[in-house]
Amino acid sequence: MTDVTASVDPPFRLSMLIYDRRYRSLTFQVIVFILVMAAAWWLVNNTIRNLAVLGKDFNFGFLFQRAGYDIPQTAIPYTSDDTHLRATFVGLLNTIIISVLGCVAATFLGVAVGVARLSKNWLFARLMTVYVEAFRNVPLLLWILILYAVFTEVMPPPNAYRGDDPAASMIFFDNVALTNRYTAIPGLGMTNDPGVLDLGARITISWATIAFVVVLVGGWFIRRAILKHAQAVQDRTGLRPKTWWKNLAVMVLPSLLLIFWFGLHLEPPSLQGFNFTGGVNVQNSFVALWLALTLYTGAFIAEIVRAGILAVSHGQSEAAFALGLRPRRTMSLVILPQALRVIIPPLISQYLNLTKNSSLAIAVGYMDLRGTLGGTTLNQTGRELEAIVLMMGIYLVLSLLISAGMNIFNARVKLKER
Amino acid sequence: MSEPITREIDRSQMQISDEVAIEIHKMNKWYGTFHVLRDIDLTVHRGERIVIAGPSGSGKSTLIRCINRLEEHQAGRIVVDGVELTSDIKNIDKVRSEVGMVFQHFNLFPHLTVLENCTLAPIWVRKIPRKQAEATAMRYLEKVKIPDQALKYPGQLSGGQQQRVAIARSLCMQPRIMLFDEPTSALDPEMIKEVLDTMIELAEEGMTMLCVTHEMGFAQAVANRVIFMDQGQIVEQNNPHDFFHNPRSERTKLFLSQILGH
Amino acid sequence: MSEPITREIDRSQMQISDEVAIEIHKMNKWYGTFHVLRDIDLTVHRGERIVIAGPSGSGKSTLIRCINRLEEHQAGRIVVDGVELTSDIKNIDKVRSEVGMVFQHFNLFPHLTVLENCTLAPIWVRKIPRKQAEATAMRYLEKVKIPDQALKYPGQLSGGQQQRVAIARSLCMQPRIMLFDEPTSALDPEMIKEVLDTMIELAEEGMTMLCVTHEMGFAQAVANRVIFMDQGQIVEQNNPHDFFHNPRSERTKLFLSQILGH
Amino acid sequence: MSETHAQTVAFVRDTMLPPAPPPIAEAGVVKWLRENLFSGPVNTVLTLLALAIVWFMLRHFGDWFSHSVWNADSLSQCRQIIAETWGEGQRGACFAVIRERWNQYMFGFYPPALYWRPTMGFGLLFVALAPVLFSESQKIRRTVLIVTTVLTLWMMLRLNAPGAWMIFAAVVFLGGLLISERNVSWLLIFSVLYPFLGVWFLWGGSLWSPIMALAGPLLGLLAWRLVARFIPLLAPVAGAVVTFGWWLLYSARAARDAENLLSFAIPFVRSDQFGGFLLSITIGLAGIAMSLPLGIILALARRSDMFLVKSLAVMFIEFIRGVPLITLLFVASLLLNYFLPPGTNFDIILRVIIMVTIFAAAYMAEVIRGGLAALPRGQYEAADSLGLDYWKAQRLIILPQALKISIPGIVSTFIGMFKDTTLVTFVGLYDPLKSMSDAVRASVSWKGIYWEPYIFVGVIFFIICFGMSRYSMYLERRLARDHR
Amino acid sequence: DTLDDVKARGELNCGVNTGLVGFSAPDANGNWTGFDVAICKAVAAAVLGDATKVKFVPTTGQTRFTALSSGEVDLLARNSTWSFSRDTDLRLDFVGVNYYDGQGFMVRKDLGVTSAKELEGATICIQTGTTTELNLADYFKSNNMDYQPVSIDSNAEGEQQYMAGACDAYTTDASGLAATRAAFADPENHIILPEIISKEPLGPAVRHGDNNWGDVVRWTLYALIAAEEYGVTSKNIEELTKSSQNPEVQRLLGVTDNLGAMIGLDAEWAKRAILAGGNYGEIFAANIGEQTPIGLARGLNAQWTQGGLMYAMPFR
Ligand SMILES: Nc1ncnc2c1ncn2[C@@H]1O[C@H](COP(=O)(O)OP(=O)(O)OP(=O)(O)O)[C@@H](O)[C@H]1O
Ligand SMILES: Nc1ncnc2c1ncn2[C@@H]1O[C@H](COP(=O)(O)OP(=O)(O)OP(=O)(O)O)[C@@H](O)[C@H]1O
Ligand SMILES: NC(=O)CC[C@H](N)C(=O)O
Ligand SMILES: [Mg+2]
Ligand SMILES: [Mg+2]
Repeated sequence: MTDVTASVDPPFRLSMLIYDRRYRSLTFQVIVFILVMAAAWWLVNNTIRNLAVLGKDFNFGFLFQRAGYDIPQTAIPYTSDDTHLRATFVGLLNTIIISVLGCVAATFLGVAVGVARLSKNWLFARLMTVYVEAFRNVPLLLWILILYAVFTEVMPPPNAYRGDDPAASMIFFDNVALTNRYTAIPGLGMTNDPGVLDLGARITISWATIAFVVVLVGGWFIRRAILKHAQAVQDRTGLRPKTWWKNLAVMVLPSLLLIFWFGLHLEPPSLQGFNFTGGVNVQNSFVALWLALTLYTGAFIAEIVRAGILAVSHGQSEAAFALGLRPRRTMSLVILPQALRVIIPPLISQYLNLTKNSSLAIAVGYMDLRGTLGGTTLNQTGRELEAIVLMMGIYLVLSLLISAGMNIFNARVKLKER
Repeated sequence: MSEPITREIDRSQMQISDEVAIEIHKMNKWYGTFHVLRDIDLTVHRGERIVIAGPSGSGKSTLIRCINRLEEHQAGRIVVDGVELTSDIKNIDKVRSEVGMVFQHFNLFPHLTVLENCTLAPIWVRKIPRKQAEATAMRYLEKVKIPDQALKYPGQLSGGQQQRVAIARSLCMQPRIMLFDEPTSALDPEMIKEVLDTMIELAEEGMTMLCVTHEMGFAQAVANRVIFMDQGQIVEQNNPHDFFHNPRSERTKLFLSQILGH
Repeated sequence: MSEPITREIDRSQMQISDEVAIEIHKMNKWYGTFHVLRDIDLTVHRGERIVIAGPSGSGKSTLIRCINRLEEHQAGRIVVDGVELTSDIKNIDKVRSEVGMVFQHFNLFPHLTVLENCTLAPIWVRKIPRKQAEATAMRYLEKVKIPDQALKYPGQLSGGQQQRVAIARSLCMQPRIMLFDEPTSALDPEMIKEVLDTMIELAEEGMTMLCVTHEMGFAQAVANRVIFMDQGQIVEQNNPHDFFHNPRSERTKLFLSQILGH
Repeated sequence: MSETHAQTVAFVRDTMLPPAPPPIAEAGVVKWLRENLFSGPVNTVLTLLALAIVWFMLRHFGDWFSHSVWNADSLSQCRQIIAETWGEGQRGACFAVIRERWNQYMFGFYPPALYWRPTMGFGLLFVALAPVLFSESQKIRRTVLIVTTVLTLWMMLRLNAPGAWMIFAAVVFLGGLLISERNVSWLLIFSVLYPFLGVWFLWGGSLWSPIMALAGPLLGLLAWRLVARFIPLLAPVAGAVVTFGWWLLYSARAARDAENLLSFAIPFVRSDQFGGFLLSITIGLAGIAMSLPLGIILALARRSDMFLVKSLAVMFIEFIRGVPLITLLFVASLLLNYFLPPGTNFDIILRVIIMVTIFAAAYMAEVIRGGLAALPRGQYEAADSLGLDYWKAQRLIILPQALKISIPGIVSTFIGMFKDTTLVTFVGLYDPLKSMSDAVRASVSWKGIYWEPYIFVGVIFFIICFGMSRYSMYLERRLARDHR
Repeated sequence: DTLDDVKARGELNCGVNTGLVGFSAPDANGNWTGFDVAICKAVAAAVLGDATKVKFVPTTGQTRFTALSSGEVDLLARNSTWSFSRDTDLRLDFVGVNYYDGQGFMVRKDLGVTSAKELEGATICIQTGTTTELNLADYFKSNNMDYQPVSIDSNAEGEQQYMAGACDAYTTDASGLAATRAAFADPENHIILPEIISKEPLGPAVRHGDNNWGDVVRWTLYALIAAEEYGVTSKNIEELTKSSQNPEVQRLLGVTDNLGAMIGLDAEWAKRAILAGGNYGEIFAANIGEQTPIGLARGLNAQWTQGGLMYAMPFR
């Protein structure tokens, strides 16, 4: 390296804090830091003083007290004797359940509608436009309330199914009853029950469930191997072996076997006393919320999908056609891989929105995290500061997890440019 | 804009057979009620190199795209390599795998490498083993002088290089006819030459070519015939020399004065 | 590519004073660990017109941007018009209002009209009344021969016109030194001449100019000195005649053969 | 070249063919139907499906809508009218509830005698917006202004506005119209004053409060100017400190003193009397007006190269975007008092507005950041090389372009925020959707009415949001046409 | 100190139910009326001299206590039960009881249920964040019965769910049930089951440690009750001020002794409180008594002299 003479910097003067680029930003940051710290100190100090005035403390001990209230729909066993912590966990699980189911359904709906809006069929495309605009321009809360009202006001009460000449009848071969409280669906019974795996804290998983998960995951890996093999054969001979029936077999056969093995069957619900029993009663609050979230988010996803497909220029499909690729292959080999890059990031932020919007469960009394920790627990214990801080923290973690996933994805599919 | 064509083409080597490659008969096309192509009659023999010129909007692109069935014609016949273009999917597939097309804006697939761009159609349409497809692709990439870029993505190449990849991609399907739609008009001047050189080389090898272009140097150097279109009709057909030096129609004269004058 | 320069410049009129406009002394710059500029020593006198040439990536743009403090140098000194460039904001501001810069991609402000582009800095930086700023701007727009486009938006102009607006915009700040970074390389050939003509006119008026360009015709016509850079170093400095006809360094020879040969 | 080939023989067309009409299958209804509805089996199925959906909708809701009643005092009366008009057992919509509770849906519990005040405030809003939203087209501006003038004055008349205020409104409207014809940028002064005026019209009280509040920014500007003379860098900080300091410490006291000296007050209306669309629109507009500047600052901070500033901005934005709005509203209603000095208690609507603003600003910041990132680097460099400093470059060069690019995103953030104003129901405010409809249903006469209020509120929201999104599309198109 | 705050503000912030006919509900013009509302008005009259200087803050079962402890309301008069944990852990101070209540169940007549014991497996609507929610869980647990709770946020929602048949039974304070039923179009088709499963002493609450203010509210409440005991009504109060010979009445009405000064008010504070809506009995009769659609009998809420539990501490 050549020898370097440092430029003769003038000695430090105070005015350089402001006029020198290097120090200026430092000065500014120090000022900002001091201001922020002062503000934070002010807030914390106020809080401490306010708590003192009220004679309260900041203490999460309440989480270990008896909750005392019941929750309509829980994913893990829960009674009023459990702690607030468990109630919180039940709520969190409910939040996660509705979010995941909502995201899955909204994705399917959104993709279908997004593609349909591009359809050449004038009427259908118009209809989809109406759907999308209607849902995008009206508050989600309204849709939640309306759908909930549809269920409570339009569906018959369970006792309408009673008697020799009932006013309502079950659908799907007497397997499903739509009522104004819940949708009663068949439960799963096993003649050959393999028992349960106890995870402690009264959380159990049926071995049957585990078996199914193992079989499905295993099937998925085998399917990947089959596809890989098909690819290899194609690379070698140019002809791609048909894989769909193998895939189907791998994915479906083992499950069928398991079903026979465990003697899995449906146990249809029946009306007993006031309500249906024997099956699973899915609360209307859940169904309405799920439907509303799905329809609302689906409308946004449809727009994203449409924009994503439109973002792939027309020339791409023309080039593919000109090369002799069929429309279906063009879609899978040329359009979709490109569209996905455009679609996925906003799609994930829709997932984020959906998760956050699920907190509107309060409007229909679905007990999610906000309903348990941020609702009843908060109120019964009077620990609003702790409960809200904890609740926000949990939502924040959920969101950060989702966006972390998004960043990883983005980094992977970035188009290489000059 | 027209760069001088550096290499003078050796026309003696190029054979035009009597075999008919494309036959278009009284073909008409409308966009809605707008009559874009009117009574087009054109016969292209194997090995011919035809340049199509004409003012903007005269239907040049549409004509060329009809030959590839990227657009549908509504009346008349188009027979490519003995196959008539109807709505029959099999015919369309056959024609498309015989006819290569190069677009103005290259239309490379940005998510695939150059090599993958070139092997995609051979593998999925012609069902050629990957190894073999890659070997072919490399051969054509060498031909267009960018074998070293094979593993890059299109976005990493210059315009001229991209257009050459596009040509290589079409060639990989080993077409018997090549269509070019203004292949150089989106390129910077210094890149035009690279692409024209590649096209001239193709011409020398006897490829049947239809080329929409405003590169008059190119037309004079390689074309057997120049077709002049206006308002959806073929107004004049001639050999390049006569076309440029002795145009007969008024419209052609006007057009040439605009193109060459500037 | 190089269009012939039409107007031969009258060098006798151009005076080079003894006054130093820019002095660069043992200047070094790194991007991270990459040493872009190495021990640059350069003295530019008032009224000099210097052309900087060199292969791509040799650091020409970086050098010129350092003079305007768009990039920071890490060692050595740069003194522009008697003001040393340090991190001191006041110095930077002073230098920037003395030094005009024209970019390869014009960088006009698309949301402002041509006139607004030209008056923006005078009004907000020099605090000149709008009326007066507009009058000055019109004068310079006339100089670059597009007074009639004053109320259009940049997007409505051709590339050559845009570059001339960019030059006028710089001139409106009445700089004593002008820096050009490949001002013609993004232009279509027919527009290059317009811009070069404008630059030649500026040169005739005795503006101190540093110009990165590959237009060798221009260099021969107006430069007092040609500087050849490679790998971040000044490899050769010479008057244009000797530079082109009698290059001393091997690298210069190689470079010239590439530039002029093609 | 072999001249033997027939095809090389020159061909010249002497007469040009005239355009011919397309074959039947290529034009008219037949073609349209064929291409758009029945072009293939899949398409045909889709068409039938769509028709089925439309038919289903009509069958199930058609009669309900067509049997609507607009004039009744209670649900039972309405049902009776339906039974009488269309026969026993017929269903029908009782939109009479909207008619009867119209005022409540619009104004909440705002004192009826003062309805003219929000009305006038809303009308004047358009004068304030004219130079911002309709700045480019004289014609649109004129139409908008004339229509609002006439409508507002007419409604004020109907709402029994006092004569003095009628004259005031008329003067402002006509003045606005005049200025807008002459030199619309002068109206910007009114736009700046409007927020203070608007607040005063809505809440009432002493005129001195808005005046003293307005004094805050003015003093801030003064401080900025003064400090800028010596230490330009600190000037914005000084300005902000003075402004907020004034607001927090002196504004209220000064207003009180001034009021004692020279009283000028109109009746005060408490926040809890706000409700319905008045509440939604108040929160929405305030949120829109404040979230944009805040979002810009956040976006600039996030793109700053100062590590601390940047990380603070990132933390703030990600935190706000990571939690549901509803939890922020809870913070506003339940926790804010913990964070403020003991004994402070400030208006719940203001608190909600602040939270909604912060929430929207975080989203806005991301939208604007996208716009900033889309600007080529050359724009920054050109500004630098002309000697513009950071703030001038941002204000004159960067932001105007970045904001233009971001218009669609900005507007959809606005729409989202406006829709989210319905969530204030969870902190006990009377939003038009849930609280107001619950209140309506709580009354004996309208107990049991569900669909009509929801549909009504939904339609209003739809009109506003859809209008906003269409306007943004129009704006986008127009801006794209310009400068090209 | 809340008393000073209220005086300085010139307005009382009073937390009330979002809507429970008879206890607190806004009419179409946003005017609040009801049994709880009357307490707020009486306190406002006592402290500020004007019964209309009240800002009513509607609160749900979930938000009420936070509203109080965060200082958003000065006083919570929202049919809230005085319970141990609320009084201690939640840092509230219940100043007295204005209605002795108990939790009951309401069902449709055609359901054929006559006792809460028959509700095995039923779906029950329950407001979250209430004592009734906890009682319900305990009751069914101790009776070894199952039920399906439907969580609702406000009485309005409970009403909607119940009327739509989405729950078989609606449970809350018996007074709330009566009020809810009274608002139905067909009250006769609904019955309130005989079981009362808990004690629900409802009363106004203030923040813990806010003793002066607590005294003001407590003694305002007692003033209303005592007024009924001594036959002081809003009608005869002026007259009694002049003529009454009963020393306790004289003290109450500020004729002799200045009790008001002891709690930071003027002498006539109680008089104004009584004038605001009448004495306890008048308030009861006007809002929820047997002459109203709600039709609650005095029962436990009769004066102690009448065999009830209403017992004002002596004014001395
Ligand atoms: N999809 C379409 N729908 C309707 N009209 C079209 C469509 N595509 C092209 N046209 C019209 O058809 C005419 C011929 O278009 P074409 O692209 O073939 O012209 P061209 O000769 O290639 O012109 P250019 O030199 O500009 O490419 C033009 O007037 C054009 O506007
Ligand atoms: N911001 C940067 N960070 C890192 N490296 C850079 C940066 N800008 C330029 N470089 C590198 O510095 C070297 C000199 O760049 P410079 O732009 O000055 O070259 P140049 O001579 O102007 O080339 P060209 O003729 O292509 O414009 C190049 O190798 C370039 O890759
Ligand atoms: N239903 C209610 O809103 C109140 C219920 C009960 N009195 C409680 O305080 O919790
Ligand atoms: Mg074309
Ligand atoms: Mg460069």
